[in-house]
Amino acid sequence: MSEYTPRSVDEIAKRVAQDIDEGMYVNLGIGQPTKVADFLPKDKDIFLHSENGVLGMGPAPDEANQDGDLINAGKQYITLLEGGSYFHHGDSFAMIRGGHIDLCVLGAFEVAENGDIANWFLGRPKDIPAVGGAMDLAVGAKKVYVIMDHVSKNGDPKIVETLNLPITGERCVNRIYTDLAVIDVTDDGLVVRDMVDGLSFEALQAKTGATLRPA
Amino acid sequence: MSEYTPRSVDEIAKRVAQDIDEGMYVNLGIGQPTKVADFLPKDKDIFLHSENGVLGMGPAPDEANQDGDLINAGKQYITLLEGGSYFHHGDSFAMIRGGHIDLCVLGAFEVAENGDIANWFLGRPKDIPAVGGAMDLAVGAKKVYVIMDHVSKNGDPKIVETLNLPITGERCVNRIYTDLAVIDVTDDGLVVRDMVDGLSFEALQAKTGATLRPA
Amino acid sequence: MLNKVTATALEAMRHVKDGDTVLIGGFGLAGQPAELIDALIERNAKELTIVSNNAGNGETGLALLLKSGCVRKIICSFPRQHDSYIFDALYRAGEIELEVVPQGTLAARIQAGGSGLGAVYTPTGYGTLLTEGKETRTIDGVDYVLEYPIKADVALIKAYKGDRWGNLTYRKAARNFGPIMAAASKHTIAQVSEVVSLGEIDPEHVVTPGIFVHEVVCIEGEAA
Amino acid sequence: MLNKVTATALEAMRHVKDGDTVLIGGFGLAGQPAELIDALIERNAKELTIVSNNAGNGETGLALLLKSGCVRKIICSFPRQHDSYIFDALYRAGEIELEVVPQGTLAARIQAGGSGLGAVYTPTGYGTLLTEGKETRTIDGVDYVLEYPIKADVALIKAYKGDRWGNLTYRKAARNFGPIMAAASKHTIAQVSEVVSLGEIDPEHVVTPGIFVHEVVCIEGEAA
Repeated sequence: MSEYTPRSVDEIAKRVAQDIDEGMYVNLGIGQPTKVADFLPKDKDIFLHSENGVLGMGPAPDEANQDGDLINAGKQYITLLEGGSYFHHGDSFAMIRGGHIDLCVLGAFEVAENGDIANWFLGRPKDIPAVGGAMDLAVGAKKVYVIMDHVSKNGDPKIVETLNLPITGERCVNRIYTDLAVIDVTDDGLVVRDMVDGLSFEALQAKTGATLRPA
Repeated sequence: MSEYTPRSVDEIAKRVAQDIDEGMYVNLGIGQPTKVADFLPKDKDIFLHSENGVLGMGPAPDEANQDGDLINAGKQYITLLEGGSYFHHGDSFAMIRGGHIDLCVLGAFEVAENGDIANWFLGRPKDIPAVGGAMDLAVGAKKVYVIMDHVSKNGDPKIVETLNLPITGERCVNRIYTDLAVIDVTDDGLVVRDMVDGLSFEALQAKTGATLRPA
Repeated sequence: MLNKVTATALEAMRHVKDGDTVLIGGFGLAGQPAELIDALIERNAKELTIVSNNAGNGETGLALLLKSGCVRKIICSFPRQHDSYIFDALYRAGEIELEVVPQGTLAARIQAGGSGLGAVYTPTGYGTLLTEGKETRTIDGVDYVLEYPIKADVALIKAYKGDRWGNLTYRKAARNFGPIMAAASKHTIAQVSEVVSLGEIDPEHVVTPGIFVHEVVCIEGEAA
Repeated sequence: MLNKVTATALEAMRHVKDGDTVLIGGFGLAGQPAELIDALIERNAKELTIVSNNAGNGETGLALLLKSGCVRKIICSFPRQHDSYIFDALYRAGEIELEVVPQGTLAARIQAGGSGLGAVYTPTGYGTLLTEGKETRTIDGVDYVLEYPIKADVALIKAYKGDRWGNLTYRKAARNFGPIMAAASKHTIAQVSEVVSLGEIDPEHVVTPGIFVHEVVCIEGEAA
């Protein structure tokens, strides 16, 4: 088995950022997806949307400029770019549900080979359900990209034939970015677009719970 | 038969205005109902709504201050009071359909004894159907008052047992102001609240196509 | 740098195709995007379905569009006005199809289209000629009609100020259908009286965020 | 002269009754009407159903309201936060009922309530645990869930400026649920940082027209 280095959190975020074009309206989910913002090209107009009524999010403010009324969906302090706007939750989810968001980047617990995603609830007896905007983003955005580790901490595949965990949205994921590979969800199944150097297709398949195809 | 003088258009409008309290949100329909605005007490805050996205309509402007962007639902030039506001058609009809308009005053071709109203379409072969906001106002306003002549130009009653003309809204009229009387539509039928001087109840009943009751 | 400002109204029409559904803003003449409509006439796409509150006045704007023969069908709440003689003649001659929709239902259907709802139950028009044959349901003792979304290929609206990201403000009652039509269309073209720098419109005062707008055309000398 | 300005937050609570449904604005702490919530706790009405995006943070505002024992049920999209320990404990002890609603469905249901729609078909949540048992329908090839309106007895929201007719503006992302909750309630109470003269809010910049607002309470020293 050959040597390879998994992509770091930053490297994955950078890899996603490469696939975002000028003029796109993008919602970055809470957690790891938020990091994608740090790697977007500064010379291109890319519009970041936040569920809580903000379009045109800028970088995090320094401490002196934090404003409790200006936060993102993850409740982190943000800034607004010139040309940004505020609106209410009805309008914000009209943007999402109405198909106006070009791309949403989400974290996930599991993705199935047909694009089903589970990212809202582990469903263990002690867990309290909480969904936020996850289900709206999954069904509403024109494209859904997922960032997640290729396997769980126990080594179990997170890309599976059918979901084991409660579903967030049916057949909505278009692409999966893991620490090992970038995989498209297509009508012909899961297609590997790229892999980390030194990893063989067979080794990647072995860590994946559904059948992969080379590009 | 005793002598009586039918109420003039202005007298009817003034009579309606007497029944409008401070703080009410009111939509005045196109035509005769618009006249009610002229008789509202100047010292009370009464809010006039127009379907095309205006709340807080003021009196008509003089010719020098007419503005093509500031019209009412009848496409007449209007003004806006201090404290008024503009909004889009979605919000404007949310106000209507959502029950936020306290009172709507409409013209009508016919009103039935159960409160059904016909005011949008005569339905003759040559007529072109056009409804505007009439159906929304009829079902949405908390109260619907109607202003109309007591009988048609042919002398036919316009207050009837059941409508002859295409319906606008079911069981929505609360009160009818005619040139002869003010009549409430109640669960116990049509109740005459007042009549012009010199007109007998029997004479009013003779001009009415449904059974009246004294107050 | 993204710039949604398009030089001419005609250029903005390049995406309009035969058979398109086109939303046109305005209530009477207020908010009617007259110059965009002129350009649409020049574009000469055929078999259009037009959605607008009225069916045109006199011999301008929407009325001229109908006269041009480009329109197969119009969906509106109030076609008949004192000076809607062009529409009236076409309708009586059977040369245009008409769908009359209560004004609030027109708004609700456009909003449903823009916000991704599959259908809505509205009380308006229940039991009337305009909802004959439509599905109904009684919910909590109130009778409702099931109404389906209106989505369009193109929207033509008239705003007041716009910037290169497509943010818009409106002027007085000319706002009317503009914001909801912008959201319900695949391609929204806004004519404005003034193009302003990014940030000049206060983010609190943006009425239509740029996400709903694809092209901004400045019509000179049109300011209030 | 109509004046919707009420002197104190507690006075504004006089209409709240046992068993009421109360909409409470805010997303996390932004836009949460903390002083109105404090007054609601003091009012001590019982068996309330609360509709709010979250279920409270730390030991303030909404969290304190839950702790007060006045709340029978909460409808929200995201109850679990890092500092939502008061809710978490009540929920695990079975002392509060929870209805989790996807955030956009929460908004859509509140909007349906405010705009008089009987129900709406939304694609969100189709096929998930959160819509189990709900009516569904396929429209134009897309699967939708039928969702019913949320209407309330009282709404408590936080705005920025308000006038005596109840017109409101908001501040940045604190706008969130305020405007749609104001419209969905029989009695809307807004706390503002400043009461301004009639006309001081430009009619183009009014976000919530006074028709949706019944009482305005000025909270001193709260400006940004």
